[in-house]
Amino acid sequence: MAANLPQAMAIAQIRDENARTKTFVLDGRLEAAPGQFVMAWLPGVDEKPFSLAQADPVTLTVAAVGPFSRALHSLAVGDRLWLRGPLGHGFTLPERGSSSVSVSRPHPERGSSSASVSRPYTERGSSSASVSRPHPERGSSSVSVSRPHTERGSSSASVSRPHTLLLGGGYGVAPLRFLAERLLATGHAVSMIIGARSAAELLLVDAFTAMEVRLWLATEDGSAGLRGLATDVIAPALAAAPAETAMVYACGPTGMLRALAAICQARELPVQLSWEAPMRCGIGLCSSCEVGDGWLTCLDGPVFGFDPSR
Amino acid sequence: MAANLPQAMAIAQIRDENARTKTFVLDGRLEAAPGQFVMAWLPGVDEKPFSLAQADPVTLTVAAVGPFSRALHSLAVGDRLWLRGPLGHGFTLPERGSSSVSVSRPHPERGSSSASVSRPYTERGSSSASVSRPHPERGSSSVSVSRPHTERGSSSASVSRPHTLLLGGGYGVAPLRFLAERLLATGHAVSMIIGARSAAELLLVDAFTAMEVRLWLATEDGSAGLRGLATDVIAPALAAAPAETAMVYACGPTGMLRALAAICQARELPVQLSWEAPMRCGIGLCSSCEVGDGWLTCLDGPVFGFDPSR
Amino acid sequence: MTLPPLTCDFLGWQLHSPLVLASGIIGASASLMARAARAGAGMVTAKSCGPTPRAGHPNPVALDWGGGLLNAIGLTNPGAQEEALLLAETKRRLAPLGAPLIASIFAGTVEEFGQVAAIVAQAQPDLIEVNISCPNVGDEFGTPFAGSPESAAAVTASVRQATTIPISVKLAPNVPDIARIARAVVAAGADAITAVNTMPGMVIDAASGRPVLSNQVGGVSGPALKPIALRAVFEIAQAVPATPIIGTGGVVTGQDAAEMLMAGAAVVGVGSAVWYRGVNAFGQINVELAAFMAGQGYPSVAALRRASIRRG
Amino acid sequence: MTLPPLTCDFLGWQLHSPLVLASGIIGASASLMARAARAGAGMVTAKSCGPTPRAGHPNPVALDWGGGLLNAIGLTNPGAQEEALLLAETKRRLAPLGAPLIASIFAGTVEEFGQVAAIVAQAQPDLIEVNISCPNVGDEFGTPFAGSPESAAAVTASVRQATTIPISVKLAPNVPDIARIARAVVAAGADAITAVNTMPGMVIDAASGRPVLSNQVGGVSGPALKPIALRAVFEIAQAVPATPIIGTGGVVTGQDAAEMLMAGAAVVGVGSAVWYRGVNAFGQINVELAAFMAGQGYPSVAALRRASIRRG
Ligand SMILES: Cc1cc2nc3c(=O)[nH]c(=O)nc-3n(C[C@H](O)[C@H](O)[C@H](O)COP(=O)(O)OP(=O)(O)OC[C@H]3O[C@@H](n4cnc5c(N)ncnc54)[C@H](O)[C@@H]3O)c2cc1C
Ligand SMILES: Cc1cc2nc3c(=O)[nH]c(=O)nc-3n(C[C@H](O)[C@H](O)[C@H](O)COP(=O)(O)OP(=O)(O)OC[C@H]3O[C@@H](n4cnc5c(N)ncnc54)[C@H](O)[C@@H]3O)c2cc1C
Ligand SMILES: Cc1cc2nc3c(=O)[nH]c(=O)nc-3n(C[C@H](O)[C@H](O)[C@H](O)COP(=O)(O)O)c2cc1C
Ligand SMILES: Cc1cc2nc3c(=O)[nH]c(=O)nc-3n(C[C@H](O)[C@H](O)[C@H](O)COP(=O)(O)O)c2cc1C
Ligand code: FES
Ligand code: FES
Repeated sequence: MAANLPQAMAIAQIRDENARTKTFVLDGRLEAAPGQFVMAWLPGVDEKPFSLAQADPVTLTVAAVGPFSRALHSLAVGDRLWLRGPLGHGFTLPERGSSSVSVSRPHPERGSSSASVSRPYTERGSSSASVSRPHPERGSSSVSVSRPHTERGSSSASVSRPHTLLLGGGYGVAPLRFLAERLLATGHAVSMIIGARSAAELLLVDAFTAMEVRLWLATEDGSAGLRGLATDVIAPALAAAPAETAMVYACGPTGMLRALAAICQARELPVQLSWEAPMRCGIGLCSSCEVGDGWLTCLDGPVFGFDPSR
Repeated sequence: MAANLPQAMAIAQIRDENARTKTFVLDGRLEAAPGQFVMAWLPGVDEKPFSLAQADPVTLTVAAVGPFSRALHSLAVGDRLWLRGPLGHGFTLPERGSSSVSVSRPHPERGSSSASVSRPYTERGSSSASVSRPHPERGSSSVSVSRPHTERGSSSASVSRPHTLLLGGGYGVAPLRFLAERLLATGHAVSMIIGARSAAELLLVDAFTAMEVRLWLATEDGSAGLRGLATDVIAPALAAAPAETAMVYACGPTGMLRALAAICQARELPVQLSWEAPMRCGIGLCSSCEVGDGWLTCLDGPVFGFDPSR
Repeated sequence: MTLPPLTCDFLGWQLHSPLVLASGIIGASASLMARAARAGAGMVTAKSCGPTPRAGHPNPVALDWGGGLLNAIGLTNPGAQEEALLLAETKRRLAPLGAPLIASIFAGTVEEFGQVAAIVAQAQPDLIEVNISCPNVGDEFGTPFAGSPESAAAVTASVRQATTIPISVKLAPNVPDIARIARAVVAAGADAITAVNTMPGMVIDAASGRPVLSNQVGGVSGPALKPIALRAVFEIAQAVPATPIIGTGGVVTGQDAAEMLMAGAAVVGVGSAVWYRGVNAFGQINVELAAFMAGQGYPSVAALRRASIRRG
Repeated sequence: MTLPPLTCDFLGWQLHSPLVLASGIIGASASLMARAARAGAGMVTAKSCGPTPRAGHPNPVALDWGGGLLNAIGLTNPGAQEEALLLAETKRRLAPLGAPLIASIFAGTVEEFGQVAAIVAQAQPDLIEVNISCPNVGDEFGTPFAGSPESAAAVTASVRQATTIPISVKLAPNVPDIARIARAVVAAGADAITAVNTMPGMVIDAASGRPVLSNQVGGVSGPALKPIALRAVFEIAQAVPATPIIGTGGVVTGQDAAEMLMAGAAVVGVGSAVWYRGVNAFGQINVELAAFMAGQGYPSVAALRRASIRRG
C-alpha cells in the first residue's frame, strides 16, 4: 500500500503573480497528473488542499484569501512546508474511446465492480464514469469579443490536432498551465481563457503568451481583453478554434464552473471541471467534501466530467 | 515490506527418487536462488525447512526420516502444502571480484554498515563476508578412484570456462541440481560428486547423467562408483577438472560439510556450504538455528562460505 | 464459474451482502450512506453522534502512514436531535435498497448514553451501535468505557433501558482481555458486538519533530489493524458464541472478509477500504469474496461461517 | 558531513548507541548477544526466562504477514538457574564491548517474579527487565499482569524487594490507559519502563481456514506496531517524565529511532528489524540516525531528546 505521509519540501523560489497571488516552487518532485492536489501542512497552523501548478518541481500557486493562505504567503525561500499527496483524480486527456468523463451525469455507484485488486491509488473510483463522444461544434457565437491576445499558436496548428478549450479563474489558471503543457506535448491544440476581475488580477498571462496556445482574456471591468466573464468568451473561442473541440477543461470559482457546465451541456461538449470543497481528511473518509448527491470531491474528484453539485 | 505469508500450493507430481526419498513438484513458482529454502507447513502437523530443488515449478525433494517428512511422504497428488519463503541466502556464482564468500572465516558483525535502506530481503547480512580469490590447484590426489560415471561434459567444455565442483549427500543432491543448472546456464564447467551409503540410496544420478557435467559417484559399500565417502572423490575430481576450480559447493550431512570445509581450507579452495540446523521462526529471531559462535543458519545462511560451526 | 450468493442472516434480517459500512466513514450524509449501499454494502452505519454538536479537530485529521491509516476526526457530529432527522432521511433512502440502517451513538456519561439512544431511536434505525470505545470520553479516570467490564456493562444497560431497538456495543482493541468485556456487555443486554474500533496510535513527522495529527494522537485503522481485529473477533466468538459480531478492522479484499468470517464474525465492517479502493470497494470485495467461496467450495456465507475457527 | 556522536546516558551508564536489542530476539545465547553489541547495539536484552525450563510452542511460531510480524514462540527458556549461567557468560563477553546487559524475567505469580529476579540477580546483570506483558500468564482472571495498575504494581514491588539491581518494567500496548499503569509501576519502584511488548493478534490462512501459528494467537511486532508504540511511549513520557523509557516497537530505520526519541524514549529497543535487515540492522540504524541528526542539526542524542514532543 502506498504511504501518503507528509513530505517536507523547502521553498526554492517565490514569484509574485499578482497583488494577492504567489507561486511557490519547492525543492521536491511528485509523480502526478494535472488537476491532482496535495494537502499542504504547516505544522501547528493548518492543512489545506492545493492543486499542483507543476509536479516537477512541485509548484503551488496560492491566492491569499484567509488565515492559511496568508500564512503561506508569509513564508520565505528556504522555509519548509509539508505535502501529502498527490491526491484525487486529475484531468484526463481527450483520447478517443478512453475518455473517463461524460457530458451526461453519471450516478454514484451502481454496483458494477471488478474483482481484480491492484495498487490502491489507480483503482480508486475509476470504474463509475461512462464515455460519450463530443459533438461537432454548432451555432456561431453572437457575443462581441476582443481579438485573441495572442494567436501565435495558429501558425503551426494543423486542423488534425484535436482542439481543447481551457478556462481558468483565479488561482485555477495555474493548474491549467500544467495541463496545457501536457496537452501540447501530446499533440493537442489548446485555447486558453483567463478570467479575472481586472487586468491587475489576471494570472500567468506571460506564461501562456509564451506557449503555443490561443489565449483569450476576460476582465469584469474590461481593463484587459473582453469585458465580461470567462464564460462569455467561450463562444468566440470555439468559433475561432482550428477544429471541433474534443474537451473543455476548467478550474476556478464554483460559479464559473456551474455556468460552464450548463453551457457545455447545452452545446453537448464534454467537460472536465476541477471542483472545490472544504476538505479535512482528503482521503475519502470524513464526508466533509461531499458535493451534490454523494460525490466526494477528494476521492471521486476534484476533477469531474459533469457538474457534481446538481 | 515483503510479506512472507504461507502460500498454498497443490502437489502436481510425485516422483520416487529412492527407497526413502520422494520429489514433490508443486503447482506454484517462487523467485529464488539455489540454496534458498522454504518453511513447509502442514496445518495441524508441523512446519520445517526444505531446500528448493527447483523454484519454477517449486519442487522439494524429501527424505522420510521422521514424523514430518513421513507426513509429507503420505501426501498424494492434488493435496496441498503451504510454503513460507524463499528464505535465507542461497549459493552465489563464483564471479570474479563479486564473490560474497571467503575461505578464511569471517567474524559475525564488526560494526561495519551502510546507511542505505533498500528492500529488506536483499539487505540481509550481505555485508559481513569478505572476498578472497581461489588459488591454483595444487597437489595431485593419491586416492584411488573409479572413472567418472560420465564425461560427456568434457567434449564441449573449454578451459576458459570457470570450473566448479559440487558435492551432494542425501537429499542435498536435489538443490545442487538446481544450482548446477544455473552454473551451466552462466557458462561454468561443473563437476558433481554424489555420495550415498549404497547404490540404492544414490539420488538423481539419471538427472545429472543427462546434464553436461562430470559426474562422480561414491558409495560407502562400494555398490556404485568409488567405495568411500563423497569427500574421498574430491582429489581425483579436482585433478580431472578442465581448469582451476573457482568454487566448491556442497549440500548434505553436517559431517560431510565439516570434512569438506577442512579439505578446502587446506587446499585454499573457496567453498560454499549449505548448512542444516533445527529451525523454528526461520526469520532470524528465535536463535534456535544458531551454529558456532553466533551464526544464524536461517538468516546468515543456510549457505556459508566457511564452516560456521568452528 | 457461477458465484455463490452472498445473502446472509443478521439478527433476523436477510442481508444481500455481509459487508457493513463502518461508522465514521462517509456516514455523515444520507446520500453517501445510500451510495455505499448501492455500491454493495449489506448494511450501513451512520457516523457516531453525541448529545450536542461537535465540530471536531482542526486539520490534519487523517493520513495514510503506509501500514494503515491514522485519524482523529474528533467525533464531528450535528448532535442527537439533528442526527435523528438525518437518520430518518437515510432510512427512507435505504428502504428501496434493502439495507438496514445502524445508528451510532457516544456520550460522556452512562446516563447520557441512554438519553442519546432515546433521541436517535425516534428515527427508528434498525440497530443502534453503542460506541463506548471513542478515546475522547470516558469514566472518572479518563478511561474509555470500553476499558473495563463494569463501565462497558453500565453503558450497555443504560441504552438497553432507553430503547427496544436492538443494540450492538462497539469494543476497543486496547484492553487486556476483550473476552471479559464481551461477556459483560452481553450479560447487560447487548444483542450484538461490533469489534473493533481503531487502535490508539501516533504518527510523528521526524522532519518537523511533531505529531502529524493536530490532536497529536489518533486511531489506527486499515491493514495494520487486521491481525488485531481478527484476534479480538476470535476471542469474542469463543466467549459469547451466541452473539453475532460485526467484525471490523483492516478488511480491504474479499479474502480479508473471508478471514474475518472464519475468525467468528457474523458480518464484516468495512471502513478504510474506501480510501484504498474508493466507494466501489464494497462491490469489489463482494465479487472477490464470492469468487473465493466458489474456489474453496463454500456454497453460502452460512457455510463459510460454520467453518469458523474453534479454540484448539 | 561529520556525523554527531550517538553516545547517550541511561540510568547513569554512558552508552555508545541508544539502540537496545529487544528481549526475545537472538537473546538466547551469549554469542548472539555479543554479536548484536558488536553490530552496534548500546545495550542488549536477554530472552525472558521464567522459573522453570519451557520448550515453547510447536511450529509455526512466527511469520511476516506483510505489515509486520506475528509470533508465539511460547517463552522458550532454560529456567532461571540455567539462565543465570548464560547471563554471567554473556556479561563476560559484553564487558570489552562496553554494552550493559539486561536480564528479562517472567513468572506466573507475584511472588515467583521476586524469586526469579533473585536467581538471575546472581549473575549481576546491569538491569532486570520485568516482563509483565507476556500473554501466556496472568492474574486470577487470566489477564496479564500488565493489564491493571494494581497487578503491575504488585509485581514491580515484589521484584523491587528481591534485588537491588535497577529494574525496568515492560508494559503491554493492549491496555485502555497505559499512563495509569506507568504511574503505578514507577510508584512501586520501577527505575525505568520498557514500552511496548507485542500487540495481541492473529493471522488466518484463508486457504486452509486455520490460524497460521500453532498457538492460534500471537503478538504483532515490526512496522505495524510503530504508531502504537510511539503513542504508548508519548503517553508514558507525559505521565512519568522523570523515568527513562526503553521505547520499543517497529523501529527499523534511523528515522524510526529518531521518532521514538521524539516521542519521549530515552533509548530505543530494536527487535523485528533483525529480520528485515539482518543483525547488521544495529549498525545501519546507527548510521542513519547519525545522518538524520546531522541533517537536522541535532548535535547529540541528548539534544534530540530535548526536542521531544509535549502534550499540547
Ligand atoms: C481541490 C482544491 C484545490 C485547491 N487549490 C488551490 C490552489 O491551487 N490555490 C489556492 O490558492 N487555493 C486552492 N484551494 C483553496 C484552498 O484550499 C483554501 O481554501 C484557500 O487557500 C483558503 O484558505 P484560507 O484558510 O486561507 O482561507 P479561508 O478562511 O478558508 O477562506 C477565506 C475566505 O475566502 C474565500 N475563498 C476561499 N478560496 C478562495 C479563492 N480562491 N478566491 C476567493 N475567495 C476564496 C472563502 O470562501 C472564505 O470566505 C483549493 C481547494 C481545493 C478543494
Ligand atoms: C536449510 C535446511 C534445508 C533442508 N532441506 C531439506 C530437504 O531439501 N529435504 C529434506 O528431506 N530435508 C531437508 N531438511 C531437513 C528437514 O527440515 C527436516 O529436518 C527433516 O525432514 C526431518 O524432519 P522430521 O520431522 O521428519 O524428523 P525429525 O524427527 O526431525 O528427525 C528424525 C531423525 O532423523 C534425523 N535426520 C534429520 N534429517 C535427516 C536426513 N536428511 N538424513 C538422515 N537423517 C536425518 C534427525 O537427526 C533425527 O534423528 C532441511 C533442513 C534445513 C535446516
Ligand atoms: C476516519 C474515521 C472515522 C471514524 N469514526 C468513527 C466513529 O465516529 N464512530 C465509530 O464507532 N468508529 C469510527 N471509526 C472506526 C471505524 O468504524 C472502524 O471501526 C475502524 O476504522 C476499523 O475498520 P477499518 O480498518 O475497516 O477502517 C472511524 C474510523 C475512521 C478511519
Ligand atoms: C520472536 C519474538 C520473540 C519475543 N520474545 C519476547 C520475550 O521473550 N520477552 C519480551 O519481553 N518480549 C519479547 N518480544 C517482544 C520484543 O521484545 C519487542 O517488545 C517487540 O517485538 C516490539 O519490538 P519490534 O517491533 O522492534 O520487534 C518478542 C518479540 C519477537 C518478535
Ligand atoms: S475530505 Fe473528502 S471525504 Fe474527507
Ligand atoms: S530459526 Fe533461525 S533464528 Fe529462528
